[in-house]
Amino acid sequence: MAPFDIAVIALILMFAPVILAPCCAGSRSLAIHLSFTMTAAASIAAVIAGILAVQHGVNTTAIVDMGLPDLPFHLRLDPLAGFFLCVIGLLAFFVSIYSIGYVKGFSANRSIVRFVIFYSLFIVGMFLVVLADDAFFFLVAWELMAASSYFLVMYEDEKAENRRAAYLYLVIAHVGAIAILLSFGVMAGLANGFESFQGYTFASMRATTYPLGWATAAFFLSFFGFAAKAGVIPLHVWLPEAHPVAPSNVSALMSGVMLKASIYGIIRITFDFLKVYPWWWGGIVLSLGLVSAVLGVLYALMQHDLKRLLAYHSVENIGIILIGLGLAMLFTSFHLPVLAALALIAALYHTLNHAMFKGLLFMGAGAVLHATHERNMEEMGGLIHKMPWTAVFFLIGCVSIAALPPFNGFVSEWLTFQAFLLSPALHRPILSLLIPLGAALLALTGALAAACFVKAFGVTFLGHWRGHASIQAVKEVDWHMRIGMLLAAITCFSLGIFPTVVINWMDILAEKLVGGKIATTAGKFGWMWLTPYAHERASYSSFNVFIGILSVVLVTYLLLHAKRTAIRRVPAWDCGFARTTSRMQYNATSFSMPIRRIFGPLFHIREESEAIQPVRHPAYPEKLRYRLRVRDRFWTWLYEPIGNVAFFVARLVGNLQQGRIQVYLIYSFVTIIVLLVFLG
Amino acid sequence: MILLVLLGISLFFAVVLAFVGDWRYAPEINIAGSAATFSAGVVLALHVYLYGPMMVGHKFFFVDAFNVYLAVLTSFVSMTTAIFSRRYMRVERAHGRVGRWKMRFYHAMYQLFIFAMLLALLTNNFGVLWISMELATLSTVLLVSLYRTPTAIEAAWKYFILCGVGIAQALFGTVLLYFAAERVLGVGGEALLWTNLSQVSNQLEPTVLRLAFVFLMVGYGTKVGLVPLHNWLPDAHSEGPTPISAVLSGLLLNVALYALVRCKVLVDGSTGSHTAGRMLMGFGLLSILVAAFSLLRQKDIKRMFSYSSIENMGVATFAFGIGGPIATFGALLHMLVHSLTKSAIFFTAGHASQMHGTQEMDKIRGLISGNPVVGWAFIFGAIALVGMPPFGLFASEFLILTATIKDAPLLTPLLLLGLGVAFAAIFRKVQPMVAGAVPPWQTPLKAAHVPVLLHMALVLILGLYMPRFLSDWFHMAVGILK
Amino acid sequence: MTPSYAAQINSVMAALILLTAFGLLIQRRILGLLHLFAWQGFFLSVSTAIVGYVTGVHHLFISSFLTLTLKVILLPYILYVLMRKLNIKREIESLVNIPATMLIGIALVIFSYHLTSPITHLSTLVTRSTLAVALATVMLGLLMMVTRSHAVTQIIGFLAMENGLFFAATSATYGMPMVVELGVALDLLIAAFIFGIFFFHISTTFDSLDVAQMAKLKEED
Amino acid sequence: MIDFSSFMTEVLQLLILLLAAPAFTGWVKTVKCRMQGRTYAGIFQPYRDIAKLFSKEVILAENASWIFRFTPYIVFGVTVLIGGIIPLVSIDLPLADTADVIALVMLFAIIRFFTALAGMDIGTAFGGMGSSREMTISSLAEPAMLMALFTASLGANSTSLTHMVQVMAHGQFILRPSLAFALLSYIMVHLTETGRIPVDNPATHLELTMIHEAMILEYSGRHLALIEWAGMMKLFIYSALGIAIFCPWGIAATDDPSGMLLGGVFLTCKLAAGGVILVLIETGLAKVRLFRLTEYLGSAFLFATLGMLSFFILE
Repeated sequence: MAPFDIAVIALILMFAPVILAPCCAGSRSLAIHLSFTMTAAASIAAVIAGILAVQHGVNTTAIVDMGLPDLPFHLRLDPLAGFFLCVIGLLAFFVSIYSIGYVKGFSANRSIVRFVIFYSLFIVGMFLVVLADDAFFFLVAWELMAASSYFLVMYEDEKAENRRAAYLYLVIAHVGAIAILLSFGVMAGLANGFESFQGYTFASMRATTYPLGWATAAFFLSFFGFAAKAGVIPLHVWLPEAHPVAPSNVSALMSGVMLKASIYGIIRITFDFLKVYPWWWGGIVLSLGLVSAVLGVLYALMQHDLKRLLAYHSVENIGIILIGLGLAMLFTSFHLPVLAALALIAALYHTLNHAMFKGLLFMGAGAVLHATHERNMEEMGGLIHKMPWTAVFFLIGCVSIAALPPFNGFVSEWLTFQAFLLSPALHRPILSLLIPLGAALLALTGALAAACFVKAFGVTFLGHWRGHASIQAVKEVDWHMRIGMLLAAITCFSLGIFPTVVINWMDILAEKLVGGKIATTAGKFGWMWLTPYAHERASYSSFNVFIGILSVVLVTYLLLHAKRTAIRRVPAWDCGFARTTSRMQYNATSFSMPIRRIFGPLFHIREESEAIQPVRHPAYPEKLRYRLRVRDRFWTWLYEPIGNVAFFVARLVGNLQQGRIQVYLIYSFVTIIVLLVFLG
Repeated sequence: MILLVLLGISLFFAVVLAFVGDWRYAPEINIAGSAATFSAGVVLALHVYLYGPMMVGHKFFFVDAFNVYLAVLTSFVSMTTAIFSRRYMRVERAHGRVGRWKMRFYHAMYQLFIFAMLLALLTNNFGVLWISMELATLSTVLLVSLYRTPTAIEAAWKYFILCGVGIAQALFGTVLLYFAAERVLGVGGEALLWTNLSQVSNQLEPTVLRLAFVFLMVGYGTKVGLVPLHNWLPDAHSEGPTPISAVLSGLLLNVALYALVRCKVLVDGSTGSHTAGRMLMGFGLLSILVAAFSLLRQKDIKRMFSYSSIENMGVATFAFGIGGPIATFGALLHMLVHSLTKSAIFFTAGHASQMHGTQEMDKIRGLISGNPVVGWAFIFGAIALVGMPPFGLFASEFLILTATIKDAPLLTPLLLLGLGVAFAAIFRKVQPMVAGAVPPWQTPLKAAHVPVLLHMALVLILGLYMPRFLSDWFHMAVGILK
Repeated sequence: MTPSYAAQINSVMAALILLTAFGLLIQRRILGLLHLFAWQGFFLSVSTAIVGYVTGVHHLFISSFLTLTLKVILLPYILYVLMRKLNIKREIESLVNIPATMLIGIALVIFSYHLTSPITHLSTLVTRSTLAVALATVMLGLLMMVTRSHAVTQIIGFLAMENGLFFAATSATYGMPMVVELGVALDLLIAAFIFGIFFFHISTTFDSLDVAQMAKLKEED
Repeated sequence: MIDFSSFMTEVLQLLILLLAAPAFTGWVKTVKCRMQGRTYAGIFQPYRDIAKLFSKEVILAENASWIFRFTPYIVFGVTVLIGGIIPLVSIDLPLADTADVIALVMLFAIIRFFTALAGMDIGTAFGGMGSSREMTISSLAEPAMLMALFTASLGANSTSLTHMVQVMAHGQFILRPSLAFALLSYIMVHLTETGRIPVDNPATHLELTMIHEAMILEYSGRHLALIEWAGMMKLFIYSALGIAIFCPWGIAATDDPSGMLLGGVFLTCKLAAGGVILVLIETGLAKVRLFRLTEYLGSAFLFATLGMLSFFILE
């Protein structure tokens, strides 16, 4: 069966719950099981379709006779689409399994049908975005994705913060969508057959060569639109608002794959339609990526809401992906296809990895939320004893996102580093000077990310329980959710261990888009060695790393446990300090305090502490109240001014309508006179 | 023949209802009348679709693709509105806001209004076009002030005076047009017929037509509600009974725009330049921006959506101004879907305000929990209205925007700004109304679901699967307006 | 009577119409306004009749008759009755002081002359020179509506504009086609009834016909 | 497939690492005591410490999770693996290609990551403080470190360690100003990473001077032994890595015994010298306040960057 047919099956299966769920609305559990089983099946189908499409480099097109009569819906499955189809499907599969358990936990007065419908529509939208092959259909799919995710964010609509977040999200997304629309307009206008609606098809956009000015307009319009959706700083503010309040399985999808849809869009337009461009485009993309990466992780460090923290990390990782894309664009504009291929592969690989581990982390956070009904890390701690499975999976997620070998996050970041280090090949001294600094920033990002996830895992799962509610109520989540997380964890691990296999698989993308392949198997022993550029340039074998560590650990363990040795459990020593309570632990805020001090100027910090009881001695107050508020600077820099200006203008415009009919008559009078003067 | 029937029905029912309009089955009669009109309209449309344009009654009526689709739309929306007004006016009557005489008057005028609009659409004569436009205004003036509240009377008075003055300008323009036409086509009724004028438009005296268009623009522009001639519109559309707001926003604006476009074609044909088009673009853009920003500070639900009518009419006007097949196609589609969506929105808004006993948006809450159909229809209507797929307005705005960036790229930032602000403004208000828990002051209500759902379904279909014959129509119309 | 005479008489009528238009602009007393308005209508109908007589366009007689009945007799009478019924106060202050209004009016006349001169050159009709006056009358009517904040004066201004339009039709094209003339007259009639009703509503709701107090509906705060 | 001799080289190298590391630590301590005019326990004291710890029983805090018990093994394992990658006496190592310098840095990150987690596991104030500070410092140290390594790698334009050694030691000799800068910043980072600057002092358990120590405060018995041993190896490895990158002369290109013997001799001398330099700098530099750290590591980063600039400008 051809990949495209499988993809179609996936679409149909994915859409089915929209109709079926209302039918079995009577039985809650039936609705849940049926719908999510179907979505899971659909996702698997999508994964298969995607894998095959990339494997065989298929290029199937189809036309659905819908939409405008002269502009029917064009679909196309090519390797790029296939790759993203695979990414989306993979995570959607895990999340669907997970959702069976998670959705059961919703309070009984919530409509399951409503959730299921928008959930399916959301994934269908994402599938269609990558499959669409004309501007109109693309935008329909794009906005379908946006709108349905909006309703999912709004799902618990009685909470004001959800409504606010959803509103912010939809506005930014829609403004972005209009920008994308305009960029398509530019390209369609230059493509031939505009008058006959044919210019709107991607085929004719692909066939056109664009003058530089228009190309620039198209690129930056679309980049703005996609960046708004991807949460690139400074357009990121909706992201940390919307992702935490959405149901966790949805946030997993939004953060894991919806953001990737915009990466897809950028790649599609840049490498597929425009093809040729000056180097400074890449420069801009690269620097935006760096800014997002560093600021994203720094803001993440300041959060104590687990899901908010993860959301800011999505900003960071999108930044890393953009770094790869920017480098790829730079190399392309200097006609270095192989290096461009390296950078592009790095970006795509990170796209895949981020989908996996961010999905995993959000599922883990969801599990914690499910068990403790709490998002605030300051109220958690010691969960590893209550939720061992979740702890393991979450730890794997942390290790992956912190880019530690041998897990997958490291591979893509390492590739990005390699791409950075190859920048001296650019025949621009200034570039080869500046770009390694970017590498340093990337290193900073990585290290901060590690810090952040030590904090996330340590505060949430380790130490003592900080919450006010009793920890006895906390239970490990059910097996659906565990399986969902387990699969994601396994994927993270295997993507880390067998990068060469994956890269061989997706090398065709680079070949099609930037016209270069990276010889990944130049190493001595084939798949074991990842040698992106040349064997003596750099090499990495995560397999060896894993085996090496494993063997040493085993050997030492066996040696040390040769004879039975007892372990005595005692209260913690803690330098002999007695009576340590759980409030004395380091918590999220105190953990990030040094970094807050060091990077202070980047945040909008309000910190106040007061002694709120009669103090005997100023040095030893009975009780202190400490308040800390760390805000995103971009609110005050960008968004509040925009809002104020808008309302100011609105007030001015309001003066037009000031109630007195004479004035209105004067308007029309003056209008006539003016028109007559100018045209009469 | 069928055409005369089409016109006759509504006139006839107007007379009938003038006598029995307060009878308890009057609403059903009203529905029946509009339904009959609608079916006649469909037949006429089929006729045109099969046999092409036609002229009836000594060239007095002329039907082509452009006006027939508007005629069908008008009769359709008037039918659904009649269905809606059955439930709505019953509640109003129960609240004692309208009495027997008012019901009579309401029903009679409703049909008369439809008659006026159909006449305006179908006539071939610019003079008659003017007359019926004036008639449409006059027939609705007193409906706006139906509730006799001070604000209602104020709104009606402004509507009356401003539109009267405007339309007077249009008459002067028509005189000038006649003056120019006479010198080509000779004295007599022939000289004001669109069919003749459109053929000789290139021989008409440019200076005169340019002057004429200024007056026509101001005249009909006032009725389209183009900034800065729009001031009557928010008042009139928000103070009248909701069915009237629906047809005013959904239909009358279209008819006025139709008149304007016909004139524009003549003028540009004669001057051979793009003067009139540019004028339309200017007015359209101004309307979009002003309306968008005015939306931000609305408190009254119907007032807000009247402003959005100004905005959407601005979009359509702008698109007609651009010209060219894509933009014109988009504009025609936009007129269609906007009137469907906007009337649907007004239906739901009307029910919402009845449920809460107020039009203040801050008091309207928890619609989805209160009345799911109304709530969902409302939010989806809003989504459609702000131009999000998969609804029809997205298709039209898509075409219009892409055409804009091709033909007038420098205006796109302004357009982007306008649409963005409008989106943010409308959603800012709509979202809290649908979401959340049911407030204590909300009262349950037997809502008229059929019209709302019908309209939303149509808008959805037009966005996802536009039928071939419709696009053929549009292409024909585009050919006419070239 | 030869066309030249007719043209002269017509010009005289035009002059009188313009005069009455200015009269309406400056007249304070409503009764005076009514008389002036009636006179304007009368001159209009006379000029229409003459043009009809000279050029032999016979439906102009009908339109002249319509003007006579409607604008000279019916509308002034209705307004008069309403005035009596609603005992409207005699004097109405203008928002702009009279001299300024006059100046603006003059400017408008010049402007409309400037506008119509290219057209009148094209025209071959005996009445062509009066088109400027027609346009001026329209403008003046509008100006009157702007400067007076009273329902009745606004209506009168509106009707004056209508006069201007009829005059324009006559002078530019020997009148519009018959059906149009009739239709316009019909609309005018309906309008008359509507503003009649309105006067009642307004005066009962606001207990005066001063429209300045109808300014509740507005955006600014 | 790996031939036997290079496999033997690998084994030999691991043995050197495991056995010589404590001696090196002892040597550093001895020199340090000398500097500070204290009496010293001889360079073999570390062996005794480790042996003692191994023989002691393990005492665990009640709420210690598996992470706490698992960490020592991870730390030890990763350290040994790193030791197997960097060339000590010969570059003909089968494992050498397993990781280039960037990967090495990240491997060190694993150790740090798990140590920090272990620090937070018990839920004491000290542990958390240690982890927090450790992660902060390292997040600033890592960019500097990578910059230094980049600069060094530019010459060989390769990040693979063996290849870098090959180019420098066995290619023709070029004097590189960039390397001087890189070396300087490398040493500064080295001092921070091995817990000597800014406030850390491996010798004491004072709250103010604990970072690394604070995290492993609760360890005992063999767990502590493994961690200590790994720490010693870390010191050894950092020095050896510095040597391999900045003055690799003497490291054998092949695995013939004579060359390796020579390499061994070279290594010993270089390490001895390196230890002295290390102590000189450590005792020379005053401890700085934690938040002065930015200046310290900032300047390290600056030197590395200068090195890179000078590479592009001068070379």
